[in-house]
Amino acid sequence: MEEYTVATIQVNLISGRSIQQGVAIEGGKEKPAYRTAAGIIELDPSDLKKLGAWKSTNVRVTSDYGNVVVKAIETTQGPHPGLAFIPMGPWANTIINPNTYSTGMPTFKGTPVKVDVAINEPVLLGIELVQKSCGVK
Amino acid sequence: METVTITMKNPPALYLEADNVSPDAFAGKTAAQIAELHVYEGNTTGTLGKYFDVNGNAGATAAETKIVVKGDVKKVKYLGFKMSAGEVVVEGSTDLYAGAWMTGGKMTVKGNAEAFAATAMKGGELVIEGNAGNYLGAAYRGDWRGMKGGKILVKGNAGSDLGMYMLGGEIVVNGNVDVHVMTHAEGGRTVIKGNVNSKVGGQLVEGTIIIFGTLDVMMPGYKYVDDVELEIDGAKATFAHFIGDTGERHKKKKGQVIYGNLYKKI
Amino acid sequence: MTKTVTDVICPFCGTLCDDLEVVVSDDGKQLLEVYNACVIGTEKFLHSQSKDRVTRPRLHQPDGTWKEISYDDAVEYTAQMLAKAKKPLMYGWSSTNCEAQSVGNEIAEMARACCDNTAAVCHGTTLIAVQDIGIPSCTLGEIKNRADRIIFWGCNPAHAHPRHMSRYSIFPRGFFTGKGQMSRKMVVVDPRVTDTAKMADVHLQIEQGRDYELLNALRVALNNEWLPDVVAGIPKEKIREVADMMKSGRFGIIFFGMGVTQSLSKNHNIDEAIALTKHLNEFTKFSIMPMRGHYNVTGSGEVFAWQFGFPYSVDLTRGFARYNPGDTSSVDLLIRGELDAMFTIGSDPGAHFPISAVKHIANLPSVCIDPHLTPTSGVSKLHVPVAFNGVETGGNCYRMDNVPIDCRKVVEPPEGMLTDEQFLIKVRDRLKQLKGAA
Amino acid sequence: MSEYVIKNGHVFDPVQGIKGDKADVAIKDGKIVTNAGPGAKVIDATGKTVMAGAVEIHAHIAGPKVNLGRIYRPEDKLFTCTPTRGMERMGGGNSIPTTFKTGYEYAKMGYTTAMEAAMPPLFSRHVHEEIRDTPIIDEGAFPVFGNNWFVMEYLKNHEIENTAAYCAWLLRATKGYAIKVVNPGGTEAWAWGLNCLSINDPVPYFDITPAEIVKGLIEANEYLGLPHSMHIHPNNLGNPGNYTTTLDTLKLAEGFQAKNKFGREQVMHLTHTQFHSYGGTNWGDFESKAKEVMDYVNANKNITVDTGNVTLDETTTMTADGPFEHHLTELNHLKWANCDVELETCAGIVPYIYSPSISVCAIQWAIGLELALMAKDPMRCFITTDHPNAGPFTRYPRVMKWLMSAKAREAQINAFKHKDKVLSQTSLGTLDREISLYELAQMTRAGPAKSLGLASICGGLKPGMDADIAIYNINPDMPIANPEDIEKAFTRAACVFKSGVEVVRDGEIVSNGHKRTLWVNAKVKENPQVMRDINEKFLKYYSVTQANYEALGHHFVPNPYAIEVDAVQ
Repeated sequence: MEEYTVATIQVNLISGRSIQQGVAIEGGKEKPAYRTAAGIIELDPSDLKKLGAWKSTNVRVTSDYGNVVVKAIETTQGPHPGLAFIPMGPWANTIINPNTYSTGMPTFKGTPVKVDVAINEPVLLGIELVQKSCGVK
Repeated sequence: METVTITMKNPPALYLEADNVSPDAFAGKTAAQIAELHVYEGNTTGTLGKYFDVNGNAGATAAETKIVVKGDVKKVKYLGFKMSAGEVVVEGSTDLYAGAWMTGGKMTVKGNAEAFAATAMKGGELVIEGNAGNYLGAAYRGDWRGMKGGKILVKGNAGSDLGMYMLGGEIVVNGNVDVHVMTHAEGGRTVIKGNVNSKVGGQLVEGTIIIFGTLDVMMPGYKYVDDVELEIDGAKATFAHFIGDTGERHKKKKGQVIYGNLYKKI
Repeated sequence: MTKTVTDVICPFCGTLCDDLEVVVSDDGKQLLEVYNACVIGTEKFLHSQSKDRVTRPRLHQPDGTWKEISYDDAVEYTAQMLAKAKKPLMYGWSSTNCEAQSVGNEIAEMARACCDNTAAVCHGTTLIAVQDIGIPSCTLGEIKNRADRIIFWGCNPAHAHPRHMSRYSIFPRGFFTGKGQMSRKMVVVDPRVTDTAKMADVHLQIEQGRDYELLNALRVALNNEWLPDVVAGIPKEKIREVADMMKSGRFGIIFFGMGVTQSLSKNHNIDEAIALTKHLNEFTKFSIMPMRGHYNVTGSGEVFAWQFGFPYSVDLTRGFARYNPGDTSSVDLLIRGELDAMFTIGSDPGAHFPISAVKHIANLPSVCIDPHLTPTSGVSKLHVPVAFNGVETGGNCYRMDNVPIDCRKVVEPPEGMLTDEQFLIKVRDRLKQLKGAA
Repeated sequence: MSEYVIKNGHVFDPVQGIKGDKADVAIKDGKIVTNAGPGAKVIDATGKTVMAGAVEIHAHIAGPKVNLGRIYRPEDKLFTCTPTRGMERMGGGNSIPTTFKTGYEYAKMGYTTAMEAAMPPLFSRHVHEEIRDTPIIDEGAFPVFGNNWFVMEYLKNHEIENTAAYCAWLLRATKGYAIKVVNPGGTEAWAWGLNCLSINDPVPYFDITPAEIVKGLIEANEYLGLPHSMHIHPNNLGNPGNYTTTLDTLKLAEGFQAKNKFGREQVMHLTHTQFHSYGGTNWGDFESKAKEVMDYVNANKNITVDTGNVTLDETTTMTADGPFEHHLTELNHLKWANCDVELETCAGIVPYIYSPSISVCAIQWAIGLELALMAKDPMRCFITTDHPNAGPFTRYPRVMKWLMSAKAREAQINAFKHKDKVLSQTSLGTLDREISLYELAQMTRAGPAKSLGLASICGGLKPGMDADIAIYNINPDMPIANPEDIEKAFTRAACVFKSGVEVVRDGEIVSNGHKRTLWVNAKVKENPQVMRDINEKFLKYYSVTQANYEALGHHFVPNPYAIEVDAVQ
């Protein structure tokens, strides 16, 4: 197995739509397919390298507002070094900046986050994640 | 000047709208009558007396009435709403719309004031000894007629969208300011003694912004002209003088284009 | 034997495609095939047929299980909750028809509630900008027939509005655009090299969060004024080139999305984009249009506006309508702890609000009306499944350009299921009794 | 349905020529009857004025641009919103009231029928949803035709029959009432940022002139024999010196005769004439040409007009005249909204403040009043504010005060900052005419009803007509001491009936009535070519399918009143 050093990287997080996320929410948010589509973080190859993570390893993404485990994948809409993308949904919304600047609109795009490899931690299902965060069974 | 002191005794479960807490609404009333004035918690209507102890009678007119607000009013909105004269002193922190639509008199908030303080202010004076929230001295949504006159002093920091659509008057912030200052303004002056984030003076038609601290990103619509010596509140200093927003429309006076002015301390 | 329903409207995104063909079983109970829709639209129609679908209201039990109850019990629970609440929020409305929205407004008026739609986390900041500076726009057919300059700013139709480019904006051959794509120049502004950006003549890979500066720089360029060497990561030469490209067209359009409405500056980004559009009308003809998300979020804004005067974030608690995002907007109301009940319909704040806001929903008496299982239903006390609007019931909807289109019913809902409107009418009538009694 | 008899009121009814004599008006089954039965409820109107319900011939009260106005002007609602009260839903807004407030305010002033003056066909569902939510008053809507691709292509070759067949199809598809023309050709030109400022400016690409469009639509209108005439907002609105364009436009009606079974006599209705009666070459030498325009109108029976009175308020301008609104925002720099509509039309919106301290606004105010005061035939000149363009319709009582009282006009003139300009640039100061109650009934009831082809249904108190009746606290036997009393009386009627239902009592809403949507169902003989053309345009150029365009189900028009027209001959 090839040597690699695990590091923490700092990136600027944005969230937004992807067609896979769109299909998954219509397919059912209780299904694993939703997690596969939106429980991910798209990173630039250079950032993946810095992180020292293989494609499709689980990572913990942490911001001032919370942290969440998602699967790190190589971006299909890059290059965008220093920028990370989590499709809109509960995973992104666990860590984005809720500040509305009194406009009603949270800051879904542009949250500084740090990413750590978390190979052994599970990515929760969408509904499961929200219920857990809210202390609801 | 008669003084009415209201003290929070039963804090609301939700938030309280106290737009009747103004010298204008109190004027000519006894403590008992003032206690009967309406306040609103969600969709329920109550009396001021249900939530506050009321002591002292008001003066005959707003100008002769001073209101002192004691106790925890962090969840009370609209204190000093539409006041035209007299005085309001809030001893702690308060919520949204402190002194909103005020046209005269003096309001002092010894703690912090949340967003929309002095919305569409026309005159008088608002002093916030703590921090101010977003949209301080800004216009109401959709209105191109923002702060027209009066003076606002913030001893702490202020939030974003300060002085949006400002037409006149002055805002002074001793601390730092977040993004967006005097957007769309067509007059008035803002002095920032501390630092300010980006987006300053965007779409500014006319007006003056003076910055003592740092400004992280200057709008591309601001063009350096020269260095000038300015005296602000007795303090002399040299400032880099910019004009803008050069992307925006501007009036002409005697063939001369009138730009907005931004001064940044060197 | 099967039959084909034509001119079907797709109830997914604001593109509101109205040319779908759906094959249904002869008894009209089963939906078999969907033609002309994008993958998302197709999935929406087909998922309505899933066997594991919840078809009766369910009460959330403390142990996490759900207790099935009748629609009448669900009506009673909902009406009682709204009757008792001092400051309920009735949120969502974007995935249901205008008829249901109208009944909802009657309920909100009686309950003196706050009402809001998904613009709150989508194009609400666009509405604020429109209120500050206006909006020169047009219908999508105008783009198809005339537009030769297409700018996608902070939006990614290839993913979010899959048929937009083929139906309206890039490929169609219109009356004055006979060469289709060949007669158009396409500019994309996005911090990522999106699948939309890959198709563009020019892609400005902007520094995230600096849209306001770049839009301002384009206006500075239009005025032939001095520019810094680089703005938002884009060299000034490129900025002047794009400004000239915009000016030189006969009919231009800026489409924008969440990239600007949800990034720092929010409403100001749109404000400056609209100012740029207005500015361009001094040189040529230019329009601007928000890429609205939910298929009927626009309709919700329209109904709110003609009935209450404001397009979203309306506060009726004082008995009359008030509006001021920051005070009356859902996310602020939740995070500030201003509410004592939550009513959700036709949307999923549990998935699309910041978690700090969702935690408040979980702590309130709450009802969630949604055909799907969602994070919102997962944290609500009562979940009321209903028929799929646009699939199992029709009703009016508004496209992203405000064009009204009457949705079609293509199949019957499962036995005994109510539509949004039917359920809301029962709640309204019960609430009337409760308020009358009070 | 209950019976009523309104006793001892002073009745003003141009339809029967009753000029204030004491008379009883009886109501049965929603209609006016000669005698009510013994059980009839008696309404004592002693010392009061009784008229038919008023008819609004031109206002922008429902549809996409009206609602965009609401959406983008929260400040128009600030501190104006009213709570639910008995029958009344919440309301709000000054210049662009919500639908509920719109219905209530009209009813409280004694208006019972109103026409939405510009319906973009593609948005007809929206217009009808708002009409449905506007209580009490009967409403119709005018689809716009003056920049429609079909119309321009047919009229380029003077194909009147095809134009008529298309108009009939569109009226049916949109549940429309009449043929409306706004800035003919100019709005299509605006799609390229251009305009047509005279009736002879060619329309880009379409190779036709505004004059040809106007004449052709007059012919198509009379070919069909529609209840209303071609209803026009001409080219060159709002510009100094535009009265020549207006006269050129009016002259296009020469030689045309009204052909219809509704008793309508005009072939052209010129709307908001105030905006089209300007002299001068710029805002400096801006002056009134009301006399020139009204001299022509007075001399030509085949024309009716409405005034478009400026009310000196902050308001919201909105029109299908897209290029004008762009021109306006360049002048006042206030927020501009615009929407170009594929193949059909456009709309623009800009807030505007008619300030008494600005001479141009004061002159505009005077011109509107001059027009009405110079009208020789009150049956052909109607009072409007082109709501909300020259002012909100809620100001009608104030306009009536100015028209009925020279004293009130003088007071306003003296209050202007530029009184001298008003006196030098207009002739208002020399006009001492005071509109009588009978003339007012002509200008706001019988006249507009006749012009709309509704003379047998509303606008009068003749037995057999709908029982739309307004009772006002005005005693014609008493001299009016204070002009303000006129405004007060017309602001809140003492009592209003709509189709025999008492909807207003002492100025308060007591019933939401059961409003109707008026539309015109014109039958023409099969026209395969036109249907082919329609089919082709939808396949190639529209962004919706023809089937979805034509779908306008019962839920949009729950209570329709179709006026049948047979042009199959």
